[in-house]
Amino acid sequence: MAEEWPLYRVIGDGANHPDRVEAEVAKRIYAQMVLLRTFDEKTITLQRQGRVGTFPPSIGQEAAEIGSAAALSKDDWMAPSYRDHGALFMHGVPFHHVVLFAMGKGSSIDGEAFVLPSSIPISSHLPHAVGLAMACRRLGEERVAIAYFGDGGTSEGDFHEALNFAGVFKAPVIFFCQNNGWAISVPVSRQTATPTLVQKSQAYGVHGVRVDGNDALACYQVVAEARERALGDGGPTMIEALTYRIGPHTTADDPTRYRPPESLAPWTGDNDPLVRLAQYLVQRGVMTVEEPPAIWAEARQRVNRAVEEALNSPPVRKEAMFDSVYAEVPDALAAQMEDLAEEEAPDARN
Amino acid sequence: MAEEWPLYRVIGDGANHPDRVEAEVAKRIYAQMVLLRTFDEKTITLQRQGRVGTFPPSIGQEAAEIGSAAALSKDDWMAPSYRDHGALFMHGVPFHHVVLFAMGKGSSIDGEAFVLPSSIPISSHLPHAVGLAMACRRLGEERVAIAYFGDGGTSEGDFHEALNFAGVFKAPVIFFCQNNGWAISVPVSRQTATPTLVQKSQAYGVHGVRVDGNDALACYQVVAEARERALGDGGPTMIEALTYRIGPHTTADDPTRYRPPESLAPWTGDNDPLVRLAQYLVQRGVMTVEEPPAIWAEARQRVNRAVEEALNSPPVRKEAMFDSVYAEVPDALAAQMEDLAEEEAPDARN
Amino acid sequence: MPAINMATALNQALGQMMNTEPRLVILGEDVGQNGGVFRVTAGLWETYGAERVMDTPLAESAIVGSAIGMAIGGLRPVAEIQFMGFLYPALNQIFSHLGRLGQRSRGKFRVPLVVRIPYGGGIRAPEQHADSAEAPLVHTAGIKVVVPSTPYDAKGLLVAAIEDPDPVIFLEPIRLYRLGRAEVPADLYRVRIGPARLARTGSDVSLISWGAMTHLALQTAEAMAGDGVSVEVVDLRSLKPMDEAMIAESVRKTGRAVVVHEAPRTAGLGGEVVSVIQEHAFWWLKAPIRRVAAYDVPYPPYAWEDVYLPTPSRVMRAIRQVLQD
Amino acid sequence: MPAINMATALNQALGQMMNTEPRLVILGEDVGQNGGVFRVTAGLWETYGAERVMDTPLAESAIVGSAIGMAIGGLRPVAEIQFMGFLYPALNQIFSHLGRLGQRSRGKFRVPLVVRIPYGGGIRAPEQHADSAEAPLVHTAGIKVVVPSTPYDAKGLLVAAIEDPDPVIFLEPIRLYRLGRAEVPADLYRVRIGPARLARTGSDVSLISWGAMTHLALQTAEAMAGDGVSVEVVDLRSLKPMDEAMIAESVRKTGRAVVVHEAPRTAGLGGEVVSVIQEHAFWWLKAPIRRVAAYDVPYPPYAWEDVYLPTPSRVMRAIRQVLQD
Ligand SMILES: Cc1ncc(C[n+]2csc(CCOP(=O)(O)OP(=O)(O)O)c2C)c(N)n1
Ligand SMILES: Cc1ncc(C[n+]2csc(CCOP(=O)(O)OP(=O)(O)O)c2C)c(N)n1
Ligand SMILES: [Mg+2]
Ligand SMILES: [Mg+2]
Repeated sequence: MAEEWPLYRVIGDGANHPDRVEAEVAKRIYAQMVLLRTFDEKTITLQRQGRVGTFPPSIGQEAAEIGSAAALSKDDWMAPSYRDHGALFMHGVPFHHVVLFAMGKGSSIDGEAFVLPSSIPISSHLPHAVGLAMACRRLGEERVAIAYFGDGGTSEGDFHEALNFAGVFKAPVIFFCQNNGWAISVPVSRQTATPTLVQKSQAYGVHGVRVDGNDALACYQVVAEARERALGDGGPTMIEALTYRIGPHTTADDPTRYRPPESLAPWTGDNDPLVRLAQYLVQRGVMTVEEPPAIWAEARQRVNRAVEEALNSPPVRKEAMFDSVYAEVPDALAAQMEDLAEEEAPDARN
Repeated sequence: MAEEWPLYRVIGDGANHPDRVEAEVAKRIYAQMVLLRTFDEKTITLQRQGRVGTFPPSIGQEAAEIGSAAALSKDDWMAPSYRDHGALFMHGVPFHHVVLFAMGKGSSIDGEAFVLPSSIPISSHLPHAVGLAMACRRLGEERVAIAYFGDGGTSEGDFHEALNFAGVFKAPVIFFCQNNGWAISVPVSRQTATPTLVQKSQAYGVHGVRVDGNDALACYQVVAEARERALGDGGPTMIEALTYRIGPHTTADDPTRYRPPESLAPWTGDNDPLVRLAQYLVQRGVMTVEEPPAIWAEARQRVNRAVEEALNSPPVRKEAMFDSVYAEVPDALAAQMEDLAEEEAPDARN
Repeated sequence: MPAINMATALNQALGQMMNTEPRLVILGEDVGQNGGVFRVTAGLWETYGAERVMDTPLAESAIVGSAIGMAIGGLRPVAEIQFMGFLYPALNQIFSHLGRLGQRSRGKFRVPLVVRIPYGGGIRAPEQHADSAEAPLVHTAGIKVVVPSTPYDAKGLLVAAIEDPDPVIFLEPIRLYRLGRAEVPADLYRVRIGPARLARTGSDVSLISWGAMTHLALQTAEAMAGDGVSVEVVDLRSLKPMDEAMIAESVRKTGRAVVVHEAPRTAGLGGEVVSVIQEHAFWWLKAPIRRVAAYDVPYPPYAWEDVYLPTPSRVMRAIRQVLQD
Repeated sequence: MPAINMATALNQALGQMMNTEPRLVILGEDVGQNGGVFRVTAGLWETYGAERVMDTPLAESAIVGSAIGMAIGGLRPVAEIQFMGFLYPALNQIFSHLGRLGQRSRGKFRVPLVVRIPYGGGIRAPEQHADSAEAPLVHTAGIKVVVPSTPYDAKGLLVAAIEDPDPVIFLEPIRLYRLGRAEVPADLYRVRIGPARLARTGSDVSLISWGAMTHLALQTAEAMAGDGVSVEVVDLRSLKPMDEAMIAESVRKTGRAVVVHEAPRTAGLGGEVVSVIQEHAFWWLKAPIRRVAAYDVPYPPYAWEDVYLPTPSRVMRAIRQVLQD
């Protein structure tokens, strides 16, 4: 079955699809991948210092995160999971809001971006993406919706119901599954008895594509193609991006309990998605060997600036948790706000 | 895709599998199918007379119901849906309890049979069957579990989660899906975008079989084979039995609202599962043309007797609704039983 | 004004709103050509087509979940769940998302979704077709929950629910769909979500109820009037937000209260009503408040239904008790 | 007796029961090699193997649903749901089946299943990892619901839950897993499901709570003792069945009561407790009962957690209020 689903590849030895990514776009993807890696590493440090809460890094998954999101139009709807910080800022969420979110100060979706608040319950946002896509079509808008989720997410009932709905209604939606090998401590081989995840698309009459998730340009291209399919009324696409979670599930997780460090080898070094893309871009002649260090330095600066901005942001107003629960505050809730106001406690902690 | 899943057939023109059903068994299957048809018709009448509540007949599906259940061992676990009265009594539930159940007087599972109470929420019993099967294996028992459900049932999240679990744990379980063309008013073509239901098995590494659901002997054989597979540690099987709901969804349903009477043509007359089996058995020489009338008469007698017994059964004891909610009645519940006892209302109505 | 039953009133509300609000779409199981198992969407598919009246696959989580997406994406979806007991597969969408998206998006997104649910028992339905799970819904922050008990309120509340910028769970007492007719304006009108309805004035005891139990309450009140007991009946109508002021006012007047609901007693919504009374009318109370509810056992097969649900005699006993206390 | 924390006490109960009860199996997400995200099943996979300590696919409905099947099939399953908020996809199994199968099978089948669920807030967890949804569970007929607040009760109640012939939802306050140690017998023992625990005796007011709020209650009681206020603390411990007798007895003594819980106030379990007091101790009440609960908004991101959940100052204010009333 796995043979029926060859990995879509653009860069490196096994390339089986021509590179159709413009040089400018490819470079932007690389820079954003560097930014994401830098952000993750910085946030892990902040977490260790107790300045942000539990954090799920996406180290190792930058190609999938950024490559895929880069192929979207700014108008497309995105329904991300908790790990998709890269996709968030790639899709227009102001960078420092992503940091604020990691600090427990609120939603990940400020700004103008068409991004839902990151979904915490696994796969429960997939039906939202289907509904958004159906709304776009009904309203005659030239937009698609994309949902991000993991390998573990394919086991939930909502995955099934969402893909089946998408198939039946031919919704212009993209299901982007990052198969990073693990759902916390459970390897994908114990998540499902099938050799691939993408083959599940066949249960729904949904187009399926399996892509090298560490090949940023391939990730870009499969999403671009899925968008066109969706906009051309060709229906939904499920993409399985094969990648690897290099780091812990979250900063609260200790992966040495369940996997040997050797398991990282095939996914790091020359196979690190950042290294792969950099080498390829240099080889293709769109980037010089001098550029990456500058890009890294710039990323560090941006991250530090954003972190500083976030750390210096004022404490949250305690009443803000009541804001926008309803369009209009009902009486009983207003009484509770008064009760809160009586609290002598200072504003909520950071 | 449909071509990849040819219909397993034993009787009639398109037969593609040899008949391996013993003559005695085949005759018993026929007699029970007649009993089921007779029961359904009688119960519809009783419903019209206001003597039983809403009733879901399985007219047209007798081959699938009875053929499949006939292949089980009495020790196997059965998790039926609301429509599977035939499978119930075939698996050992005393016939008159099935009638009592239709009369709203209680559970469908009295007697010694290894049958769960019929599941009402669609597909929610599929995980139970998986767990039962896992328990059998863990306890070293030579038993399998079977779950009955419909085409609509394949859209629920629980279908997905159950089949995925079964695949991962290689549970000795059989998923028997009666594709009767309709989920109330929704045709299977709007239930899913796939041409078959059985192909969904591929999403789970579960063995899949598509059977002519109006061929009782084929239904028998595919279940017998699935049992052997399960007991031989070959894992779960999903069976799609292609049949048709000749009657209304329930006695509360009016199918003329959503389907033309002509749609019945391919499934009735010579294609009626009872007619098909009778003709074949006569042709095979295991039944004479004189036998069917006697079998029908005997069925009518049994049904009338059971109905009489059920109608004459005493009214339910009102306290019985408290029975066996817990192994031991908690204090607060005991107080409520006393409150009920104070009620001057007569015992609950029939 | 023509006299119509509740099912027709709801059908009218939907049809008229479909007509005036082009963003309105309906989705659910059998809501299209079949017009819904209770015929509440009858005729809409014929008029507005399958693009706006969508028969969905049999999957409640996706019905509510996709409708959340549609609502955020600019539509005005009205989702139907076929029976209250079949909302349970969708509870993750309700508990995890429906009421949280406003706060979680800091007001950037609102979810103007209506989920219609036939609700409650009393019609000899098959097992698990008669649940009353309002309490868990009312416990859920960020949503609204309403339940009409008259054709007039049914139409007016449904229009208000569809126009509400926030998610509304709309419970429809199955027993009342076709129980009697009442005059209902032919035009569109709104019944505000929040205020309760004083269904009957009285001075000796306050009966507080909602849905089909309001009929039981009124029936009991009528019966007891003959015995010289004056019963006031408050029909909550909006369960969340709840009209605490009217509840308090009524009990301050009567000094005695009985709450009636169809759901099992323990941790049912009756406890909330008791607490509200306690907090706002304690000093006026002349006797402990009583709850009349279904027993704390699973909803039994219908042969038991009449004694499982509150009966007139249990409500009367409770009233006599609070009068004697 | 060694002093251990609640997580260790639970781990001990599971290990010792695995040892004595061969039909016991454990299933859930990450319960195997990883030992559970809170390490409550640590070491069991190593000792008892993957056949008895089963890492499952990420699917809560199938976890609870298959465990129901296992329980009927003769095993003694203990299922773990990773966080309370992730029980929601399994609520259909709980509401539709778990508590109904005894009655629906007329006692032919019992479902001796334990569902363990880390529960509640207070540890700066990510969004939606801190819910307290006990009320809907307690509303469900046919199941039991317990929540320990000490290591001793944790071990004893878990053993009792595993041995119980009926389904038990076992809530584990996340905040208490590692909050302090207490002496716990090394051997197996049981704490009966049902009776509450008188956590502190007092005479002026009864504080009724469960889970992590019991610590808040005790802390507040201690602080107010300095002001000469004598606070009695009842730790419910078993939410269903609930120890109505002890609640009544305490309030009959003190004449005043405050209920504290982490879940949102409206339709929370506080209403049930208020009703129980009302029904059994009305004539002893000197003031309205007060509820201190989370506000009726979705559980906010953790920057707000400290003011969202009941604080010592809110509990004190409520106590002062009932004393003044
Ligand atoms: C419904 C639900 N169940 C459990 C969890 C706890 N949980 C958080 S992440 C995770 C593993 C997810 O794995 P996967 O889908 O592969 O995504 P990844 O974390 O690898 O990106 C689990 C079990 C959850 N968030 N939601
Ligand atoms: C979870 C759930 N949703 C909705 C229903 C209402 N309902 C009862 S039967 C049915 C259609 C089922 O169709 P199918 O699965 O094909 O089985 P069939 O009735 O054809 O045997 C529906 C929607 C239900 N029982 N459970
Ligand atoms: Mg993963
Ligand atoms: Mg069907």
